[in-house]
Amino acid sequence: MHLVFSALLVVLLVSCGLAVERTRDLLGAVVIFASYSLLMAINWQMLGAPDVAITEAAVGAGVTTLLLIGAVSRTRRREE
Amino acid sequence: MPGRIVYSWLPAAVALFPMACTGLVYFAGRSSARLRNMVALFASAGTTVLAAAMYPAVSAGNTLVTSFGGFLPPLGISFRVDTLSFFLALLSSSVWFLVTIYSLEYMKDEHGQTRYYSFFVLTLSGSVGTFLAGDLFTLFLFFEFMSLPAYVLVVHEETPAAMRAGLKYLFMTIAGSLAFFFGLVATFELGGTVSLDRIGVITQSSPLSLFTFIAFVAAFGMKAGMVPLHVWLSDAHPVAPSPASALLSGIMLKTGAYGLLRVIYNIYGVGFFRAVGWASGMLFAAAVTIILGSAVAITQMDIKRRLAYSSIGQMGYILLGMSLLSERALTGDIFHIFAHAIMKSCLFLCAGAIIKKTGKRDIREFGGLGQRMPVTMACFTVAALTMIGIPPLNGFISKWELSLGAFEAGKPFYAVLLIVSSLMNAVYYLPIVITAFFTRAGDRAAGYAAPDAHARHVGVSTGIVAGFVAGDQTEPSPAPAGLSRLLSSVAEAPPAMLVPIVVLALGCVVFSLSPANWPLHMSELSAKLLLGP
Amino acid sequence: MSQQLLGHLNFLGAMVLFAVGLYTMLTHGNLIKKIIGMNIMDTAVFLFVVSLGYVRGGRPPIGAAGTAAGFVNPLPSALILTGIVIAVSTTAFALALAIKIHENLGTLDADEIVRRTRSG
Amino acid sequence: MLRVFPGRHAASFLGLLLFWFALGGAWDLQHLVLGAAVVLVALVVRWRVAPGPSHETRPLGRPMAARLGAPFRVLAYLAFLMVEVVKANIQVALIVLDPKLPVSPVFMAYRPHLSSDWGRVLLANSITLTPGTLTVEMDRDGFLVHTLTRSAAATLPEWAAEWRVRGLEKAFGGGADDA
Amino acid sequence: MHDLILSTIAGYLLPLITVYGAYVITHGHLSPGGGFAGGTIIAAGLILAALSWGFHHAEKVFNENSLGNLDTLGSSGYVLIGLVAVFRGSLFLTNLGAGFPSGTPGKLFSSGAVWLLGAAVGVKVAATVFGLVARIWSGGGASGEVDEP
Amino acid sequence: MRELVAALLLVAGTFFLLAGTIGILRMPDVYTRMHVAAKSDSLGAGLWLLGLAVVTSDPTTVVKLIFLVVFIWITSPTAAHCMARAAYRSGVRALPGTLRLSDGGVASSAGPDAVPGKERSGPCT
Amino acid sequence: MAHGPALVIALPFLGAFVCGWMGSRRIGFARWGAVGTAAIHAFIALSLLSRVTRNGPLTYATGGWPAPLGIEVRVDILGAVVLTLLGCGATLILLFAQSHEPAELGRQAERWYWPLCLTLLGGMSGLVIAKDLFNLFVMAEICSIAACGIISVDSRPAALEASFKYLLLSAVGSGAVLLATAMLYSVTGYLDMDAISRALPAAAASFPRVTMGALALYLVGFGLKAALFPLHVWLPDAHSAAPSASSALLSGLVVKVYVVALARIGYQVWGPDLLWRSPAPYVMFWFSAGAMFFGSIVAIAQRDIKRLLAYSTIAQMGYIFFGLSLRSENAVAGALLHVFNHAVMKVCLFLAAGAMIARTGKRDLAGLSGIARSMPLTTAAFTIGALAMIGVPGTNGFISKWYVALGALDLGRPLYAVLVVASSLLSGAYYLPFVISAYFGPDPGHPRGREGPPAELAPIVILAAVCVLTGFLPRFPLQHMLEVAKSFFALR
Repeated sequence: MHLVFSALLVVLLVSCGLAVERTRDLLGAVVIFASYSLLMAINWQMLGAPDVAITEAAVGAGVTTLLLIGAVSRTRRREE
Repeated sequence: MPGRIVYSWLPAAVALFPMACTGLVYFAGRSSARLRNMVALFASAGTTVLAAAMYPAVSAGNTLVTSFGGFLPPLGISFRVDTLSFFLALLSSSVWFLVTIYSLEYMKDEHGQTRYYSFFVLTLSGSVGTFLAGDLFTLFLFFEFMSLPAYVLVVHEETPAAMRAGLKYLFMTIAGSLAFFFGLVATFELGGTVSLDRIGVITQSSPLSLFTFIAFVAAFGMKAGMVPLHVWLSDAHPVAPSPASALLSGIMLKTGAYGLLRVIYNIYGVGFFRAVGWASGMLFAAAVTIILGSAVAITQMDIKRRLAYSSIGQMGYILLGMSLLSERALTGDIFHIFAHAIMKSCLFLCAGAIIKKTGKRDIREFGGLGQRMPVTMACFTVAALTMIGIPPLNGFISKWELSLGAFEAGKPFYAVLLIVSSLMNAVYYLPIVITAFFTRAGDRAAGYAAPDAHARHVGVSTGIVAGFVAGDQTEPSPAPAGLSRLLSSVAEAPPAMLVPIVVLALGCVVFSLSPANWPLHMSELSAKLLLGP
Repeated sequence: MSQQLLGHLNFLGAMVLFAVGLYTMLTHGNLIKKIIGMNIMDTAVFLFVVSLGYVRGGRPPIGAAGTAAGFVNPLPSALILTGIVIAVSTTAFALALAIKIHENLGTLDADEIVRRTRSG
Repeated sequence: MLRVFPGRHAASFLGLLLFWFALGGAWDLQHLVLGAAVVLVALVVRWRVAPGPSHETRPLGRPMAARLGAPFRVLAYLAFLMVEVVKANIQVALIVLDPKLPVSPVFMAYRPHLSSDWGRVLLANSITLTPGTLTVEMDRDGFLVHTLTRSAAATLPEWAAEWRVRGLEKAFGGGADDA
Repeated sequence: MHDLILSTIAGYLLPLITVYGAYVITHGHLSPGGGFAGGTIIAAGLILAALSWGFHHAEKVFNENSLGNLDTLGSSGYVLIGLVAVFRGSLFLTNLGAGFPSGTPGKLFSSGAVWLLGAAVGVKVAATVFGLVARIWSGGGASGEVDEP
Repeated sequence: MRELVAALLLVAGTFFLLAGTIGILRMPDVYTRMHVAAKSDSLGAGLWLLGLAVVTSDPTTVVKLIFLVVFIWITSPTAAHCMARAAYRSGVRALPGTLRLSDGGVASSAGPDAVPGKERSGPCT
Repeated sequence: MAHGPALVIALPFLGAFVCGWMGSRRIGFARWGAVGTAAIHAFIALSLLSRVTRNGPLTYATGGWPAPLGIEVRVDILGAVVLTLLGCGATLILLFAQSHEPAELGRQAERWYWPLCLTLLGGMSGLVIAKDLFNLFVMAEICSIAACGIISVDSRPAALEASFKYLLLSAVGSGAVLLATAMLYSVTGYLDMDAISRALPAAAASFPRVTMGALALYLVGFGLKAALFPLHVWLPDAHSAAPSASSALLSGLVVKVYVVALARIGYQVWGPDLLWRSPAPYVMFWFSAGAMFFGSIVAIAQRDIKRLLAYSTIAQMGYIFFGLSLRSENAVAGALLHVFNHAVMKVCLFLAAGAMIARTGKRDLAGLSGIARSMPLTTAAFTIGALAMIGVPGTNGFISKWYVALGALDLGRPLYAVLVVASSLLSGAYYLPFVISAYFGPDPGHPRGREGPPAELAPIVILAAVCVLTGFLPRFPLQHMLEVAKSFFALR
């Protein structure tokens, strides 16, 4: 069960990564990246690194996303 | 006469004294020009005196040694003075002294004199140090100390042509010094030492040792104007101020030759050389240098360019002499270093005087110079005849010894080559003399009308022929109308310029076939020393 | 066994993500996209670090003296935590730069930026 | 700066302290001291950072009975909300799992009669959580509500939540909140 | 752009988040988390408040100046705590050996200076992260451009 | 017994979350999707956490889980509201055929271009 | 000075915080605070050096914990020499920057500038004395970010772009380094360099691919940061677009510390035996040979003086890597010596170029012709630096060249020595024309400034003097570097 879930997580992570790569809309990419970070946080929790999971959730999904959104909103939204 | 090793501070003093004076010259130049000139003069005179002071020890057959081991590890700086070193150091410092006197007048109205004198003195330090160096590394160091400041002398005029020539000089110098550097490292690697105090540091023939030798030949050959590394020389010598040219041609070329001597006879050793047979390559290069230098000189109409190419040809003799690997040849070789130093300095100084007084550089316009500048032209003639090798002048002696050496080495072809090249020397020197004495001012000598392109394209033999034709066609000028006119036409260079010229020309005459020829004696001793027991 | 497999799975995922991140970073002209790519790459490295630890059975290989049996070795966590800190500061800095570039040049496209800085 | 009733402050302080203890799970003196400090700082930060108090502060007198009844009202409201949430989810599930996807969305304006901001916010969020409705836009005059179906739009004005919130407002003193 | 719901909710959440962040910081030696994570959490709370109320409100208190002060307080605090050990004659950052009280293991004030160091880091991180986001969002100016009152 | 209750709660939570996810995928426009997101999140996650709370013995953890539920119930509708509002303000169009009822209950059909919105972009604000 | 190893890292950081804090109030404090901190750093570094040379390596475990838990640093001779270099170099650069950067940067940027410089100094110090690989990574990151910061403080578009490029590429590099560290950790279980070094032979036997991969990643990671040839793309832009003092810091000091890190990993962690069983040195060899030629040839084509210097850095870094990739004590000593020497001369060159640019407002080589007439001392210093670059004897560049060439011959590869020599010739090809035109070139006629104030001139002149001094008396760095090289090769 654990294994299946982990495998699912990894697959999701990879597909999120690919989706970020494919998305031309930057805001969309940022949002997908945020969910990627959350998935990563879950994965770390599962791999036995709660510290890292907390930090990743706060930083990856929180601060980084905010920074990215801020930057996108101050520049332009689409990749030309 | 087994020599002792004597530890003495003198060699270091000789080498470093001018270097110390450089700063003095510079600071003196900031306050007064006169003081600066005096300091410069003092520096070269002092160097000469210090060099001469080594004579007693050297004449006793001793070797003077100074070393600073803690300096620049792992190699250290050391000086080592044997007969050869002493002889060449004395030669260079005394020529330098004379040229300094000459400069005082020649450079009077030039710009940047402080810079000129500073580097002039620094270059002296470099060249004297090169001759006195006790190991290859010190030699390298002083070689650089001579080459790099000399750049400033080359580009002194700061004209575009000078800058171009300077750049060429600089790149060649650096290329040479890098080759030297490589040779140095390789020598250290192969022999574990770079000291010049023995014969045969590298004793085994290997690709690396050949490679090392090629690096050395490239480095010193470049400085000595060996074909095909001569390309800088023909540009740099003409553009430099005449005293600088005199030193470049007279002394600095010799440092290259000296370096090669040391490499061949000390680093490798003559026995080694005989065994490996690399000398044939050197001989070939020397032959090409002689022929090409002389041939191109014929086609040159600028006096200084002609002299520069002549230097290339003459350096060919020196290269030849050291590659023949026989005692006679070596004696002639070393003597030719001396002889060529004084005659080529003399010629360049004359050329400088002529250019300074008349503004003419083209030898086709030299008509009437014999009347206007009799002393200068007389000295020029003496030096030119020496160059051709007319007996009893000292050029003859060196060529004689060299030819004998060629026979001794079993290579008579090179003796023939020497004779041919003497003829070529005649072809390019005599017309100058003839034009100067037997043509009126303003006449363009007829013989010069055509051969320029001609000789260049057709080749050596045509050049010779054209030269003879030129000589033949020169008509004697009508006798001067009267003494008063003669006197009024005299516009001789000032004494400060004339004295060095005359002294050098006298040197050509004095150290000739006279019974007590001290330089020849020194050369013989040196050759013995180099060849070892 | 299952843990081994899990470790390898994550290992594999990390490798793929690293590639994805690097690819995003190198092929996309947009600076912000590059930054996101960099973040993906960084997290992939962190994932790799954790999964490497996992391959060896979840127990840290060091038996530090004086530590209790259940004591979790802080080392890999500390490693990644520091890595995250560094990643976020790099990201913030890069974004600030990107914004400034946009203010100055009006574009976020790398080629365009190079063109404009060269010409200007 | 602290333009709110001290009692309100005390409540916040105590609530946060409770939160702190709940997090720490220990009830010792160390936690109390540090917790008090932390909570104080948190509150000061919150009041300092917040924009100025609302212009619509209308402190209401609170009868004793209302005060006593407040906790019960809160509990009642929570229970009510839970039921509504469950209902909402079931409804959503039904709609979603229906192959025809029977949605008939409506944008409607809605004017609640509430006196306090927190009351309005509570209502708005409750609307969002409850069957078929979603608060899209909101200001002091009214809401713009999006409903999933026409029937939800029709029933919204009669929904029980509004009077319950009004009751809560009465119990806690409406309008005293700012932000 | 003012949103009543968001700003009200933010008003309730901000102290909660701050307290939670402080919890994560101060219990770093007892449970997962620590200075960095907690600092980020506090910063996230502040950012939430600033986003919903407008950065100009937050910058009344947390402007570049005061953030700089906090930043310096945190970071030099860390170094200074480390140096305390040096002045006590131990090595840099020595904890118990330098005379910091060890406390009872498992209690809040235990592990000597780790606690203090965590707090210093937390303050530093919170200030820095908030400053970063504020700069990115409001263009580094004194007041926000993104949102109007 | 506790395990059974917990399992039931978890299953129920999962069901609602699953329904929510399907809903997000199936719903035709932003606003309807937000409905689903807000509702299924709060109940689904709430049931999960409740289920966990039932099986957990550590009281602190239980308290924390309950706090979490409260948080989610506060934040989830707020977030849904924010997104809907942002979409509305930046002029994201609603499903064609969406009715508009003004205050008095007067209906008007909102055509494809009927949703007014200030031309403002920006997340949530 | 028992706490020197910790202080040398902590002090610059503390200084950075305080300067950053004071910067918004009294900018003068920040300026002189930066110089003062760097000077104290230099002093500590010097005293550490004397200690280390007398008593051997100094290990300092922060927190009093042993290696796996606490942060341990070790100042060995290499570390001490490089620390001294960093301290003294930074002091001089910052002193130069005093009279220079305020005008170039503007108040707002300047507030960030001094703290960033100090942060960079702290990061570099940490990098050279870090004993475990993880701290190596952390410090490398701090350096990278601070370095990007000092490139882009003044917000010129070109600088921003360069900084961005640098930032992203160095992020790739640090990703590689972290990955490599993790891989090593996974196979050996240590982060401490000594411990890894002991455990590595066994690990390499059982996990050959992992260790090889780690080494390759280190090479890529630090190679990127140190601008090893095919990975150098960021350097010319970054080093030429930065403010002058930053360029000097970056080109002179920053890239060097990464080399030191790589040398440590290669020689102290892997050890020569293991290292030469991997392809890494061979790869490095060819890359560095490429760098020597590529850097020089491209530099010849440059028209901007700072770009010229930047490309020269690439070539010279190639030179250092070249020495490191030869399995010979002499070559490694030469390379390490060149780390020191190149730092001195490149800082001198960049500062001199900065002074020239500041006084004339011109950056192109043609625009600076004849500069010697108005700025004789600066030009003289530049000349000395350039000659040292070429490796003229009597300058320090010669000594390092000597040892690298000697090392090549030790290996029986004269061709390598020729390569070294030829690359020097190439460096002559781009330095000399400028130097010559500075002395003899036509004066373009626009108004020329005079020499800068003493605070600007002094660092330049001091550095030029060091070039010559260590050229004639190279004992100070040389002896140490030989010792270091010997210890590298003594490792088994």
